[in-house]
Amino acid sequence: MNLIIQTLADGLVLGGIYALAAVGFSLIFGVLHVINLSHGILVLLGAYLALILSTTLRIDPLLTMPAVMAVLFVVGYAYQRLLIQRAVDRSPLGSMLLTFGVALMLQNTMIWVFSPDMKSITPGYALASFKLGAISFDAVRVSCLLASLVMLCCLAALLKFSALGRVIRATAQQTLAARLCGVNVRHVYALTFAVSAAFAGASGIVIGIILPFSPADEGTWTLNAFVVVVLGGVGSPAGALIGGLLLGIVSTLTAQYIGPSFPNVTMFLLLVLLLLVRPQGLLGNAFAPSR
Amino acid sequence: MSAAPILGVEALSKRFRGLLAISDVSFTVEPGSITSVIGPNGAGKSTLFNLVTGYLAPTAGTVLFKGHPITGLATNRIAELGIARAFQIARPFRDLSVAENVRIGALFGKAGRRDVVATTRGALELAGIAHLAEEPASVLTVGQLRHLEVARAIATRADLLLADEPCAGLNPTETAAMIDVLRRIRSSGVTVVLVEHDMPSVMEVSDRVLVLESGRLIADGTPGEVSKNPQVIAAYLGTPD
Amino acid sequence: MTQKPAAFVAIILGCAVVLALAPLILPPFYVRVGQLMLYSAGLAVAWTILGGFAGYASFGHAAFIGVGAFAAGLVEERLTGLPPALLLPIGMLVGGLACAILSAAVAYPILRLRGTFFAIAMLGVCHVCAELNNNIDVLQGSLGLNFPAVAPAAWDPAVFFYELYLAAGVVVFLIAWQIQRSRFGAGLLSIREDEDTARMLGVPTERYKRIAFVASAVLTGLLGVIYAHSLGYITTDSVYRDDTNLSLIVYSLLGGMGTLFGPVIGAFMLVFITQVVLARLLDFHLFATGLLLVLLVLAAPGGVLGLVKSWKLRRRAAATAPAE
Amino acid sequence: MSVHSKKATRRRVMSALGAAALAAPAIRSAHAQAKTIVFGGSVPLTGAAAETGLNVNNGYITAVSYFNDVLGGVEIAGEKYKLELKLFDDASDPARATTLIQRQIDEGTNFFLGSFGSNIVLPTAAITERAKKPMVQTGGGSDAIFTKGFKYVFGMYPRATRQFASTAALFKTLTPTPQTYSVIWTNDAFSKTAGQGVKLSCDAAGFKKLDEFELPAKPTDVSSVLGSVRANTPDLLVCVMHDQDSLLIARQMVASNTNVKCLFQGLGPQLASFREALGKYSEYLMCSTYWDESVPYKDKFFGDSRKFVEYYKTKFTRPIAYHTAGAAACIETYILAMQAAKSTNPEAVRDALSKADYETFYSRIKFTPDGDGDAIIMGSMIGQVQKTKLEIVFPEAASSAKALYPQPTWDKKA
Repeated sequence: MNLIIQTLADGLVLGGIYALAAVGFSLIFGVLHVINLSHGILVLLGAYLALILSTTLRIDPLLTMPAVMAVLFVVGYAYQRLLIQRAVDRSPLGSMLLTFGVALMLQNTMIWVFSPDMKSITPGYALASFKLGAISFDAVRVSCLLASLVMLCCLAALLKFSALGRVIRATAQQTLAARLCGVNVRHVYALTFAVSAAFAGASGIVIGIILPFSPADEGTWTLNAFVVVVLGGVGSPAGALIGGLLLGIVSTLTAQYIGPSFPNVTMFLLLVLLLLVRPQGLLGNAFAPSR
Repeated sequence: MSAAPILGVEALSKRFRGLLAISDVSFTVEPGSITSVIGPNGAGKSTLFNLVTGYLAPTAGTVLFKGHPITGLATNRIAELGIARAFQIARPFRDLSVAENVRIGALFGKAGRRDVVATTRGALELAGIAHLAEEPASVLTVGQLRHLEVARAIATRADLLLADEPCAGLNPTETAAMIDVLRRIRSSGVTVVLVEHDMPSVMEVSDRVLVLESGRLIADGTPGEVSKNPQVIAAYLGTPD
Repeated sequence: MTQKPAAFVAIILGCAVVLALAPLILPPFYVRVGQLMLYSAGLAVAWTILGGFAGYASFGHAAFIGVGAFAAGLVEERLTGLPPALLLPIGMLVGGLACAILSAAVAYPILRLRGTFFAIAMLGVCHVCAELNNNIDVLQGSLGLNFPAVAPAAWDPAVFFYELYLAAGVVVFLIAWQIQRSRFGAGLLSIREDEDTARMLGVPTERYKRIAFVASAVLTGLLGVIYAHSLGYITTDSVYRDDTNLSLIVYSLLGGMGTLFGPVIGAFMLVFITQVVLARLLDFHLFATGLLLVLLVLAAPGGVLGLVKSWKLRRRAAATAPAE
Repeated sequence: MSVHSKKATRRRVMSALGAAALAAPAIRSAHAQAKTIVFGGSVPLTGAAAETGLNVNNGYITAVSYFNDVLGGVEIAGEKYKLELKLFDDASDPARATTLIQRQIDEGTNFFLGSFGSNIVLPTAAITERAKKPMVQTGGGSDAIFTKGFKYVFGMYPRATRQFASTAALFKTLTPTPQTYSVIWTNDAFSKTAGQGVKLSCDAAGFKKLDEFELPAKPTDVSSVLGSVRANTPDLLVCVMHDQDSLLIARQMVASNTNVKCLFQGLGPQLASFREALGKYSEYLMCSTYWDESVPYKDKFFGDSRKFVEYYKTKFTRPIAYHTAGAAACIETYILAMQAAKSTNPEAVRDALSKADYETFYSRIKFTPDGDGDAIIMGSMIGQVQKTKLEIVFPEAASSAKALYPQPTWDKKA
């Protein structure tokens, strides 16, 4: 009994982190209809920035979050205005290919700048753990989970209550109508991208604390985001959370009860099955025009 | 009333989540006629078309084509039997030329032997767009697209053409041209069923008019009979209390 | 579109003969590059039967390379007594069959998805196949699988596989060409343009999509079998590659999506650029390839054939403008 | 954080641009210069194996520049030769690797250095084999490479299934003698074969296996495996996987307080970065190491390991890894074989390599008839982290400290 609870607890922790890592991808997919294959790069960029900041300033890596998010916000805005915007109205394949090209360039650049080595961010409490009843938790993983949940809530609130959130939602649902109402759609797209990049960066910090990372990992995080979004549904933090948690729990359950090397199999089987049953994801598209 | 009906609808009903869109509708269509289905917005005209062409499955009732039930068949099977449909909002294959669009209809559509080249040319001429054959479909005007839609449907060599508001949004000249095309289609031996809003053109072209209101058939007769029917007048003008 | 079929086949076979003789004068490196070009072009054309003609852009066709290769290898491993000349045809039969079964099995559910979701689901299929192949020990995905040397002793294996890829490529190309000009091809085209309308016109869309999917998968699998033999030893990482999944889309985009020659042009160009022009960039080639893709999307979204077409249109417009 | 200095990065970019300009598809003359020995081959500098690729590449560069700049070239049969490297990035893609290796053969390259990953090494080796050019490599350990009857391929390590003979021998010397072991490997060709090797060697040495676990090729969470380890605790826990995965396991073991008497990690603790990341918790961890700065071998060219490392440090700021030394030793082995053969004819060099019995700063070099490293002479040494340093504890001939066993529990190390 303890084993299954422990497994579920581990899955939830992992799932929260997956969710944060995917939410930016989901937002871009929902609003711009662009599959951002450079998403994993943005995640890693967050991790590297946090590593540099936390070791040079000697502060807790989680405290670097505002700075990292600010940098990535700017990067995301510029990236969208300068590159993505030029392909966004063409076929989805075109914009997808564009982001892939950028991912290759940036991966190569990261290898030059940061070396291809595995890095890890080690906060002071990296190896601490605590017990709740018979269930033990890594302090790091739990603090990262909490950080993830807080960030997801922030994003949900931003989308729901702020003026920016309203404009983003309006643009996603009725691009033409929004344009007619005087919304600068390009600006909104770029802001969406910027927000997405900022949250990708935030997730990079969390991931960097929990797992070793190297430039070659970018594909993994893009793919994970993909799966989470398809499972949960497009465009909303809630969808990302559902998808992330589902993925996390399925991964740990499979690892425990089927075999440690099978989580990827079940993850993709789940992906294919869910696509067939509910192509719109469990929570559907947050921005789908109402019928 | 000598020939067997080409289309028979028997006690057809369609329910969308409790809303009865089509309620116990029955009628028949004689071969070689132009029959119009009219009714106020939301009366269920398009739903009726969707049921006949297999796009939607009925909740109850049967659709007979040439005496055989076709309810529940896949859309493409129904097309193979010889029913074609022209959409109100034209859906051309935008990347293809006008002739290529029509050729797809000629290649598929009703089962059996065919001369694809001759059928394509015939349909283009019948619809009056032979001069546009090599243009890409993406450059046509709304009126030309309607003709393309009809030409492609005719090219399937269908025996029954269901045309969904072919005159909606057209100016009087274009409307007249379209009515002319529909007449020529009937002369070529194809039965036509129209959904139409434009009353003058309905009255001008139809042999028979069916009136739907709130999913029910409230009148069925010649244009003259129907236009005098008090129920129809009430449905269109509203009942004075 | 209007050229005579016999003339077209003659031209293609003529080109094939020229290409077949090329190894006589080409240095071995260019024979290898040619090998890779022909292999990639074959894959790209096989992909385009589904992705280009029917508009179902698959993001997981490497699944069929892998399944074909491993199915063939596992069977051949158990037939070591047979002469090598027999093993390759047997392997291709087995690999093609395995791909046919796999694709037929997933076709019905997966082809209900459209656009991006179909692409992602195929990626999922590819990863499931790769992971199973990697994790089930009898399939030898992680330890690796040896392939018998099938090239006749008198032949340089590089030339042998070059000719094999050429033959396979020509076959795939002619099949795709036959499909494109047939009624079936017109049906696929109408599916790409508007599936609902196509069905309304009597196109048996479900059946056509399934046939296109299986044909595309089987041809991809056959090329995978040849590829595995040319390497001699493969692990899961050798064949189930995400960069292959992506390249197949890139080839069509680069050359011209939905056309027959586009994927061939795209594959030849990209292989030449990455393997010959950029190959010496020791730790720079990834960046250069990425830059190339970015420039491609920004400058020529319709691919090479798209550029040609828009140039022709412009010229026609220029020619007719004064008359009006 | 940058490991390369800015200047170095700029130089690489400039040289890459220069290469792009020159990379027109003309075939360069086969012999660039008289009296130059060219070493060809590929390294993975991008993709998943990029970290090892960089270490290997640095090793090659160190050796070549030492021979050229410090020794002024090498003398073979009375003639002075300069060395030259011509490597390309294969990005771990076999199609790319096989195509580009052919270009080097065409261009007259006679001596090859191997890539990383058996699925790359084997197809490229098949090509060099056919061209009758030798390949001395550090990156392909799979048994498949050495059981195909290739005559021109040499590996600097024993084949995968033989790599743990020395480890099991060490376990036998510990007191009190351990009884049980469990083994964890990741699902890639290298680690999986090594896992089979661990089982073969440990079973042969009489240890009882409690459990075996296979992790995915890139694990992200091992809590479930550690739960099973706590439930059924062995004396020895052997993990064979790449460095980063070892770190993940160690960190999660500490966090979940999963204790064993001896944690042996095939790769990981030999890296300074690994020891730094774990801090005090890295104490007592054991690992395989094929080489360490402190090994006692004498070397004709470099003198010994320490001098090699000194020279390396004048060229690179990157911490040295055993792959770097192994790569440098590949080139040195070639030179020794050429001097023994008194020739730079590739077939003569191959014959000399097959008879090699040299001592280098790296280790003694002796190949089996199949081409892989001799399991005893070129097998791994065992290192243990003691007072933040990696000490060699086995074999005795090379050891710098005595193995400590059993290790205290994690909470006592804090």
